[in-house]
Formats: sequence, structure tokens, C-alpha cells
Amino acid sequence: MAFLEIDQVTFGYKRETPIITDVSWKINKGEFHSLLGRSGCGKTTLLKLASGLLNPVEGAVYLQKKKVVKPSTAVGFVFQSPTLLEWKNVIDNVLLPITLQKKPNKEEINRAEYLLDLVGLSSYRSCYPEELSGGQQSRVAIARALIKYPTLLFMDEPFAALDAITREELQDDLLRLCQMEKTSVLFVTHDISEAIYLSDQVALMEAGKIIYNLPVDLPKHRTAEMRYQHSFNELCLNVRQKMSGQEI
Amino acid sequence: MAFLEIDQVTFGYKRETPIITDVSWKINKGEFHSLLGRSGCGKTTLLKLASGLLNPVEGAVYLQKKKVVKPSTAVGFVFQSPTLLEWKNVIDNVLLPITLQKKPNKEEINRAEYLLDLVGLSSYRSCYPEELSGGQQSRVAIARALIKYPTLLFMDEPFAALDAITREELQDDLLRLCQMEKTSVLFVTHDISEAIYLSDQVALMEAGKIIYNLPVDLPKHRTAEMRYQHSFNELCLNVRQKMSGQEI
Amino acid sequence: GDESDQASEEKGELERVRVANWSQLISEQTNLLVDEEKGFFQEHGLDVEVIPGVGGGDAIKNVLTGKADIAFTDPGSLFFSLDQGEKLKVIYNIYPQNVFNVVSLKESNITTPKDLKGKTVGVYSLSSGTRQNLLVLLHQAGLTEEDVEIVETGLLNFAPLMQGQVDATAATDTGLYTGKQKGLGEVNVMEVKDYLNFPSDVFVVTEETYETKKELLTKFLAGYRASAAWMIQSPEEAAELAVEYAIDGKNEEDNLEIIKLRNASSISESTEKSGLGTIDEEVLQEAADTYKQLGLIENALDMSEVISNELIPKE
Amino acid sequence: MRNVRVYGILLFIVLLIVWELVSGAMSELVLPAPSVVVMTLWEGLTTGYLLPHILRTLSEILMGLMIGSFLGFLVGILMGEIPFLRRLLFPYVIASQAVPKLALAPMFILWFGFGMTSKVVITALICFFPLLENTVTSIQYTDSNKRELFRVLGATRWQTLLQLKIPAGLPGIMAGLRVAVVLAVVGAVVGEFIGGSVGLGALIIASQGMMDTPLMFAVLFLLTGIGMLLYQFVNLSEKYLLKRYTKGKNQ
Amino acid sequence: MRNVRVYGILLFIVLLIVWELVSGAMSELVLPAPSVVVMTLWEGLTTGYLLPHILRTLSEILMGLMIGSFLGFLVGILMGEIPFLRRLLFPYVIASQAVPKLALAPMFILWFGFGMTSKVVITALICFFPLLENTVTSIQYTDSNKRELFRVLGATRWQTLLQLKIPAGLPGIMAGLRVAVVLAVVGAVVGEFIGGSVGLGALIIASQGMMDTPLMFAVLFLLTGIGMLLYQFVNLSEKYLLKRYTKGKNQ
Ligand SMILES: Nc1ncnc2c1ncn2[C@@H]1O[C@H](COP(=O)(O)OP(=O)(O)OP(=O)(O)O)[C@@H](O)[C@H]1O
Ligand SMILES: Nc1ncnc2c1ncn2[C@@H]1O[C@H](COP(=O)(O)OP(=O)(O)OP(=O)(O)O)[C@@H](O)[C@H]1O
Ligand SMILES: Cc1ncc(C[n+]2csc(CCO)c2C)c(N)n1
Ligand SMILES: [Mg+2]
Ligand SMILES: [Mg+2]
Repeated sequence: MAFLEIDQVTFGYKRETPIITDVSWKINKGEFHSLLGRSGCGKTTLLKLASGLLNPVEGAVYLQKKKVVKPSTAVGFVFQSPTLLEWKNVIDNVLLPITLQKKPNKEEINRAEYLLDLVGLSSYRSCYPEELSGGQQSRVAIARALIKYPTLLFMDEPFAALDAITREELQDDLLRLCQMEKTSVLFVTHDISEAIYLSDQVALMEAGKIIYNLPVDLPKHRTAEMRYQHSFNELCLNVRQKMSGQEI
Repeated sequence: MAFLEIDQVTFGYKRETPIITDVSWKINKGEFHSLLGRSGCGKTTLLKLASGLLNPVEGAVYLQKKKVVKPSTAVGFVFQSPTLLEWKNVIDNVLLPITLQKKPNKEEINRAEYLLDLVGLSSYRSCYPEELSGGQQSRVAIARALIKYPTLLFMDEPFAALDAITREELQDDLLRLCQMEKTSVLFVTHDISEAIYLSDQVALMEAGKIIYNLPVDLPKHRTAEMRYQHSFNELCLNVRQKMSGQEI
Repeated sequence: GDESDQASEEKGELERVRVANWSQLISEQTNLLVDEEKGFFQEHGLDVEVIPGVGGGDAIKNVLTGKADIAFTDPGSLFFSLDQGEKLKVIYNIYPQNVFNVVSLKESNITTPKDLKGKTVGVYSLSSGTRQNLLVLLHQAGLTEEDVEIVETGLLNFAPLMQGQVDATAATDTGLYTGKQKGLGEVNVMEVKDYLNFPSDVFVVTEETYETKKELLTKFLAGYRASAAWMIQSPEEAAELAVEYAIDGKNEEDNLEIIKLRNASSISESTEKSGLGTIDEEVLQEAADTYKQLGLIENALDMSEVISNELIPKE
Repeated sequence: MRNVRVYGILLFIVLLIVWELVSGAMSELVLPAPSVVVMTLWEGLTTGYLLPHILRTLSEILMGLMIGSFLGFLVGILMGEIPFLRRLLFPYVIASQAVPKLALAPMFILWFGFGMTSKVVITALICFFPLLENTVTSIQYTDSNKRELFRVLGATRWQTLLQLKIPAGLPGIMAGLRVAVVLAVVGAVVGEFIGGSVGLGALIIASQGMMDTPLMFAVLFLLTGIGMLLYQFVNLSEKYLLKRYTKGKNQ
Repeated sequence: MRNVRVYGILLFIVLLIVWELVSGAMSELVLPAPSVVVMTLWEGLTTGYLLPHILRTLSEILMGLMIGSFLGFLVGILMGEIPFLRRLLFPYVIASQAVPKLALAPMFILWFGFGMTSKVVITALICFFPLLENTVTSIQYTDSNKRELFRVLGATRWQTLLQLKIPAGLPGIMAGLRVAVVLAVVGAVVGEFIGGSVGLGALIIASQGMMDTPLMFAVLFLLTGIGMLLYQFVNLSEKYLLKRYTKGKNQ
């Protein structure tokens, strides 16, 4: 069985209208998967189902062979909106997953500072969320999701509020971190090239179903140049055409 | 004097550290301008200054020759986060700018329905914001900003939460609407090609200053094919390189 | 309470007696409050603690719950409790004189109870002695509650009279004195004692206490009688002490006048004959019968079963 | 939820039994048995003896509640919106609350007479404060993004208040109303303690005077019932009003 | 803001003058002049006559407030977190509030003695409710995104409560505390009405017995002062505690 296994899951917020219908998906240990799809097709919902935030009406989700019924603490989650606590400053927001259980020790504070540095916010460590720009807030949320060395990451459009350059830097950092720590990732994005660049596999959703599944066989170590290679652009175009409903 | 004129504006949230320093900018009637820049460089702040939500410490903003001290009702604003009222349903949220003053009449309700249709949310008219996906919420916010036929639009990453296809559709719709109604727009985005595609002029911000100003001399009527033309890509690359600090 | 425990520890051997009062510790009761200074009770090996209350009913309830041994209460409250089947004993007549009255402004020309017909009369509260005694007074004149309009005026009962909101107000002798001090002008006063002179206050104990603690009660009554005699003897000294010991004893002159009034109500023909505290069975019986006729109580009460002069020390 | 009802009734019965047993060892003057109280209550209700008192107190409560909570809401809005007024008036608001109404009762009688007015005024005064305080607080803590939205829409202060601050603060305001509604019951009764011959408060005093403790407890039962009814009424109207606020509420 | 102080003092002086004039036309028994009241107050303070009463009442207020608001907060949390408890206990909470404490005097004395305990209990009972109601409400309306965040972080119920619901609900809880603090003053005084010989409440009763209205008003002034001090104290600690919540607060 795969590391994370979504098994014939069906779900609807109201009983009548299913938002997710009969979706199955597998992610192996250390793999990076992306989820693409039009706005409102059910990506966020699927992420919440996979993480145990929502429970499927039919089917089940298995994490390391165990059925998922509620979120596990070994999992990191970046929501579509940053969701910071306005009464904690930046570093405390990053440390929240730890302070929930105990006083953070030196090492954990170092980790938080390292992550803040990674997302380029070292100098904002004592600021409060309302003093940050939109993109800065989402970067804090990313750092928070990484603080506990999660074995599985769910990320819902984490880079949507970032400029192209910061975005590319963070993409590389994220890839490096995940490969180092063998983190599995399920990543939602609207940027097709981002999906291709990051992923081992890309899933395309439409109206609650996964309609296309594209394994990305680019070299495991991604470099900036790849973005301009033909094979890369080919893959992007492929997905793009699938999305707009054209057959290739 | 231009339609909107930002005149040597300086601003800081706390007195000591200016976030915007000595920025000047002009937008003529019916022009579409985009603002690009790295996360945290001051785009949102500049938009708030231009709209009168914030008042500059030095310098001034003029709208149709009149000094701006508070937001004008002839202006539409799309915030970086959707900011919908959770106790109103979708159509009522779109109609909010009107219901503030009076009961909306038939015509205005029609306009709201037209805009909802434009952003692809006709079938969600009676839903409440919490029942919408992230992208759907931002689309409602876009419809709300357009309801009163604004003569000037400020948009802060309005399409960030949208998939490529919806995004392109809305870009075309927005351009059409603005050309029809001769709306001036100041548009913040992180997507360089979006900026080029939409704008008559692109400004690049860095650390509170406008460091580069690129007039886009593509044919006024934009078409999907343009995106793949050489001149278009040239412009994108130009901006891209300016952003990463490389000289061309 | 903890405070009382501590106090008794300090005083060592003294036996504790708790008196449930119908009011706070006020200057007219100075004799009961100055044991520290005068030792009326200490002399008999007693440590007296006075428990404040709100009305005579409270005093009896405190006795019934065992929070106190002796109740300093009015006959009305006694009748009500007996009427409900409680077993109580009256052991001492504190104020044989009825101190209640009905006061009206001179210009209203109300001189007899009959004149009250159709008038608005203020009482201090529906649960107070002023109301009950007003009813007694009306009854003696053949009137009932329906013939007048009774309104509650609260403790400042003379204010509405002065403002003309009521035609008359039911009060007590000390209340009237205080009112006059505060600028109440010329008034007509009808004293209830001229119609039915039943005691104002008595010491009441439960039958159980009466049976089991006779000796203690006797000692207490001896002490109390001595204190009352002292207050009659030296009102000036009492008035001075009241400044410290009574919550309302701010003004020594007022204390003196009030103490004098109470001294006067502590004696009667029978007390002259048989000593302070003697209970007159007949008037109490008559009062009980009146209460029955007024419909205030349901059952006929036999006072002879309730009254005991036995514990009052012989002179 | 059916379980709750079952346990609720069970708990109630257990409490009644304990009370019945405890009261058996005590004088009826001090603590009457619940059976006696219920019988007294029943008798009072069937003979119609209690009816005029209930009606009187109920109308005082309702009138006082309406006036008091309306004024509390209004002054709360004024004080919430205008910091100047807040700082200017707050000493008087505190004074009106920290002073025990019972002490002022004679004044109230002098100013408002012996009739219902003085009781309604006391009730209103008591209801006033929780609503005021909660309104002031609730309309001040509105999401700053939403406030910015309203500024951009050129909303006047009045429009922002009506369409943003009040709707967004409604949960807090309703909490204030729930406190007010229960305090109103006490307010009316305390008002009747002085200067009343009709009403449940007057009945309490009268029953105390006659040492008719069962009657007093019957009245206390009634007051609890009235309080519960009013509270539930607010709760229901809140459910209706706040249908859309459940977003933040526990599922 | 300096202006406020000026206007405040001006208003106060105008009110005092009006009162002085009105009282001139009235018997001192009905409405004493403020000058007389202030003199009485001054005298009472300098001679030390008022001191033991003030100390007693103050300690009752503080103890009652501490116990009552702590319990209100605690039960509020329990009832907010556990709907079962909410539905089970709410009738008893209402009963404890709708029943006038004054009517239960003999019970209180029976259970808690006639010392300070019974007054502290009454004060606590009165403070209890506003805090309870506001806590229940405040911890229920937490932003659902934040609640989802905490679920994802695997936060236990207890952690969510402590680190999310309480901090997020603090403004509402503090509003409840502000109401409670002022009601505590009334609570202690009412407690002293039922048989006390020390304390400002007892003094009010005594002053009424002596028909010493100036003394009564002096005590009422004192109570207002105490109420204002306590309220301001809560306000200041709120400013400190809620520094970070100003996000949503008017600039
Ligand atoms: N709480 C809810 N109650 C009812 N319907 C909901 C709820 N949340 C989402 N939906 C509906 O479910 C569908 C899928 O929503 P979801 O948030 O999963 O979309 P998404 O793919 O993440 O979209 P986006 O890219 O815009 O974020 C949408 O049509 C939305 O209207
Ligand atoms: N309310 C505030 N108080 C203090 N500092 C602020 C405040 N809002 C923004 N800032 C600071 O001002 C700078 C510019 O913020 P702004 O929101 O304008 O950035 P931006 O260009 O819109 O970034 P993004 O693309 O991430 O939205 C940031 O460094 C931020 O930390
Ligand atoms: C001298 C004297 N004056 C007044 C009262 C008060 N009082 C008389 S009857 C009654 C009603 C029962 O509570 C009350 C309060 C008293 N007992 N003794
Ligand atoms: Mg989504
Ligand atoms: Mg921004």
C-alpha cells in the first residue's frame, strides 16, 4: 500500500450534491504530487479529505496503512488563506505547532528562525500579522507548516500571493527540503508550470473527479534552466490542453 | 493634469520607516496600468494611498484634479483578500455598494446578475460566502467592485486565486468592460505576462520606489494569440530581467 | 461564624448565647451591646452575641434554624410562627408598651382613626410592624384595610408625608422623634397604645431551648434585666456608649432621646409591680385575637401555653 | 439531544428529592418542602390569587426590558462610536449601576410615584448596563478588512454602523440582551419590594411579613419560570437573527 | 482627549450646581444638597467613621468578584464547550439569577452564617452571570478558519480552548468582567442589607433608620467611586491584555 492512499472517496457538503465523486489517488513516500483544476472543482475539498479535516461520505483515506479519521500531527498543512493568529508575532506564529504542546526549546527556535530566513522574513520576526503584506503572511504560513518536519505536506496554493522571483526561490527551497527529509507532498496550484516543475506526478481535476494523471519524468534534480526546455514546455502544453478540454 | 495623479508621495506606517518613498505616477482616462514588484515592496500600500484609504505623509494624490483625502464612491476596489460579508449571500454581497445607499432597483439587480454570470457564478447567487471556494470568493469580490460602473478601478491581485483558463477569460472580460466604459485601472499582479497582456503601461516597484516604467505598445485589442507572439514574450522577459536586477 | 468562635476562645470560660435581633445593632438596644464595657452578662458567665436581622420574622427564623438561641422579636412575628405550628415560648417582655403610631400633618386634621377613611396612609413596608399596627388601629375604629389606601414608603417614611404624597404615615415613637429632628413640622399623632397596648418586642425561644437550657436562659434574662435597669438609670452614659457600639449612634443627643423613649416603653404597670420583663398574658391574648379577627392569622392562639414568666429572676 | 432532556429531568427529580428530604428535617418557616411549595403554587394559580401579581410583574419586566435594553443599545452605540461621549458619560453610567436601587427606592417613589412607573424605571436601569457594555465592546471589534471595505465604498458612519458594526457585533449584543433579560426579572421584583401592593415582589414582602415561606417559594418558582421563558425567547430570536453567523459557531 | 477632561469636569460642575439648586427647594430628608453630602463624606472619612465599613465592603466585593467571576468564567467555558452541560445546567443558572437574593436572606444566613461569607456568596452569585454568558458566547464564535487550523495541528480540545478560543474571545469576556465588576458593588451592598452590622450596605440601612439622607448619599458617592475604580482597573488590565487585539478596534 502507498504512503497516502485515497480510496474511492466521495463527499458532499450537503448530502444531495457530491463535490468529490469516487476519487482514488496514491502518493508514495517522498513523492511530490500536484493537483490542478479550475476554480471550484474541489481541490481544497480533496485536500481536506486527504488530511482528515473532512471525512468522506463513501470510501476512505489511508495514511501508512491506517485509516485517516482526523488530522495527524505528523502532517503539515498550508491553507488557501494564511490564517495567522493576530495576537502572536511572526516567530510565535511559526512556533505555534510546537507551543501548542510545550515550550519550544532552543533547537526548535533555531528551526523557526531558519525557516523564517528561508521565506525571507528574518527581519520581521517580531512583527504582528497585520503589519505584514499579503505575500509575507502566506510565507509565514508556509514556515509554520514546515516547523515540525512533517512527513506529509498538504499545500493549498501556497505561492499564489508571491511574485515570480520569490516564488521560484521558494519552489527550489521547498523541493530541496522535501527531498532532504523525504517528505511526501500534495500540492494545489493554478500555475501549470509550477506543477510540472515541482511534481513527480500531476493530477487534473474537473467537477470533483480526477480526469487526467500525468507522471512527470524530468530529472529528479530540477534546475532553473529546465523551465525553458522543450520537454518541460511540452508537458505544460499537454496539461493546458487537457484542462481546456481539447484532445491532444 | 492626468485623470489620476500620484505626486511625490511618501508614506510609512510607523513614522521612522517609510514604506513608499517619493513615488509619482500618472494614469490617463481609460488607461490600464499594472504594478509589479516583489512581495512586500509596497504595492498594496501604494494602491491604498492612490485610493485615499491611506493618506500620504508627504506629497498628494489627485483624482480629476481634486486632491484625494478619502475614498471616492466612483472608485472600485478589489482587495488582496476577498472580504465578503458572511451574513449576506452572493448576490447581496455583489449589491452591497448599492444597498449601502438605497434599495437596489431592477436594473441594478440585472447588472449584478450580469456580473455574476461574467465571473461564472450565476448558479451560486444564493450561496453564502463560506460555501464558496477561495477562487469563487475572489470572483464575487471582483463583481462587487464593478457593480457601480466605476470610472477608476484599483485591483490588488484579483486573479491570484484563479486557474489559468478562468483567469484568461476574466482578463478578456475585464479589458472589454474597461474599454467599453472607459474605466481607468491600476492593477497589481505577480504574473508578468498578465501585466503585459492587460496594460498600457507597466510599473515595476522595488522597496517603495518605482524603478522601471514600461509602456506596452501592443495593439489595443488584445487576442489570445498575442500571448505567444515574440514581441509579447520580449516584453515579459524585459520586465523579468529588470525584476531580478539584471540589466538588459 | 468564624469570628464568633474566635471571640469565645478569647473569653475562655464564658458560655455563649446568641441573640437574633430584628434589626441591626441600633442605639435603642445599647444595653444589649455594651457588655464589653459593663459586663452585665459576663457577670453571669455569659458571652452574648447579637445577630443582626431584617425584621422580626428573620429573628425567629434564625432561632428555628439553630443559628441563634433567643429571638428579639415582635409579637406579630410570634403569632405568625405559632399560626404555622411552630412551638415557641415567650420568656421576657422587652417593651411592654406599644410604640407604634400614625402621624399626619396638622393641617390634615386627622385626629381619630375614623378620620383615616379614604385617606392614603404610608407604611414602612408591607411586612412591617407599621402595617400590622395600622390595621389594629383601624380595626379598633371599625375600619378595614379597604377603607384606606396603604402604600409602602420605605424607611424614609416621613418624606412622602412632608411632600404631601400621603395623608398619614404609620411609624414608631423613635421614628417620629427622628422625623421631627429632620424638619417634620406640626403633626397630629395617634398612638396605637391608646387603643390596644400590646408589647412591641419580646424574647422568644423554641420550646426545645426552653426545656433544655433553662439555666442559661435564666442567667441571660438576669443579665438583660440588669442592663435594662442600667439604661433606665443612666441614659446619658448609654447614649455616650451608643456612639461607639451602635451603628446609628452617630449623634449623642439623638441617642439620648431615643434611649429615653425606649426606657419609657420598657416599663408598664405590671413591670412596676413584678419587675422588668414581666409578661402580661391578657394583652398578648387580646392582640392574638385581634390578629385573628384581622385575618392576619388563621388559627386561634392560646397565649397561656406560650408565655412563661418562670425564667425571669425574682426581684 | 434527547438524552439531555432525560438527564435534565433526572437531575431535577434527584434535586427535588434531596430538597424534600432536607426540608423534612426543617421548619416549614425556613425551608418548605417542594411538594408544599408546588401545592401552594398550584392553589395560587387555580384560584387566580397569583394572576394579577404575575400580570403586573410581567408587564413591568417587559416594559422595563424594552426601555432599558433599547436605551442600553442606543447609548452603547453612541458611546462606542464617539469616544468623547464614552469618556464623558461613563462616570454617570457607573454611578447609575453601582448605586443599589433599593437604597434609592424612596427617591424613586418621590420622583415617579407609587405606581408602575418607578418599577419600570428601576427595571430599565438594571437592564441598561449589560446591553450598553456589550454593545460598546461588540461594535468596536470589527474586522479591520471589512472596515476598510466600507471606507472604500464611501459608506457613511451611519451606514457602516448599520450594515457592518451592528450585524458583525450581533452575537455579543445578544449575549448582553440575555443577561439583561434575566436581570430584568430581579429588577422588577426589587422595584416592587418598596412601594408596591401588587406584583410578585410585593407578594414576596407580604409573604415574608406573614412568614408564609411556602408562598414566598412559590413566587420564587414563578420568577425562575419567567426568567427561563424570557431567556429562551431571546435564544430563539437569536437563532433566527443569527442564522448566518453560525460560520464561527461550533458545529 | 484633554478636551474630554475639561468638558467632563464642566458637566460635573453644572450637574452639581443644578442639584444644589434643586435640593435648596427641598427638604434635606428628600434630597440633600451635594455640598452637605460632600461635607458628610469628608467628615466620615477624616474621623475614620467610614473606614471600617469601606474596608469591609471592599473586601467583600473583591472576594466575591474573584470567586464569582472565576466561577463564571469556568462554568462559561464548560457550558460553552459541552452543549450537554449547557442544556443541563442552564435552568439552574437562570434560577440563581432570577431569584432576588434579598428574598433568600434566611437561607444564606442558615448556610453561610451571618459573617462575611454570606455576603461574599451573594456578591459572587451576582458577578457570576455576566461573565458566564459572555464567556459562553465569546468562545463559541471563533473564526472557523482558525478552528480548522487548530484541528490540523492536532490540537486537543483543551489546547484549542486555551490557545484559540479564549484569546480570540477575550474582548467579549472582558466586557462581561466589566459588567460583573460593577454588579459586584451592588451585590456586596445587597448582601449587607440582609443583616449586617458592618459595611456600607449596613450603613445605608442604618442611615435610613436615622433618616440621615446626607449620610446615605455619602455612602452612595463612595459606592460610585468604588465602582468607577474597579471598572477603570479592569479597563487598564484589558488595555494591557488586549494590546494585540486592537487590530479590529477603532483607531
Ligand atoms: N463549506 C461549504 N459548504 C458548501 N459548499 C462548499 C463548501 N466549501 C466549498 N463548497 C463548494 O464545493 C466546491 C469545491 O470547493 P473547493 O473549495 O474544494 O474548490 P477548489 O477547487 O479549492 O477551488 P479554488 O481553486 O477556487 O480554491 C465549490 O463549488 C464550492 O462552492
Ligand atoms: N499595517 C501595517 N503596519 C506596518 N507595516 C505594514 C503594514 N502593512 C504593510 N506593512 C509593511 O509595508 C511593506 C509593504 O507592504 P504591502 O502590503 O504594500 O506590500 P505588497 O507589495 O502589497 O506585498 P504583497 O505582494 O506581499 O502583497 C511590507 O514590508 C509590510 O511589512
Ligand atoms: C421597638 C421596635 N420598633 C420597630 C420594630 C420593627 N418591627 C415591629 S413589627 C415588625 C414586623 C415583623 O418583621 C417589625 C420589623 C420592633 N420590632 N421593635
Ligand atoms: Mg481552493
Ligand atoms: Mg499586497
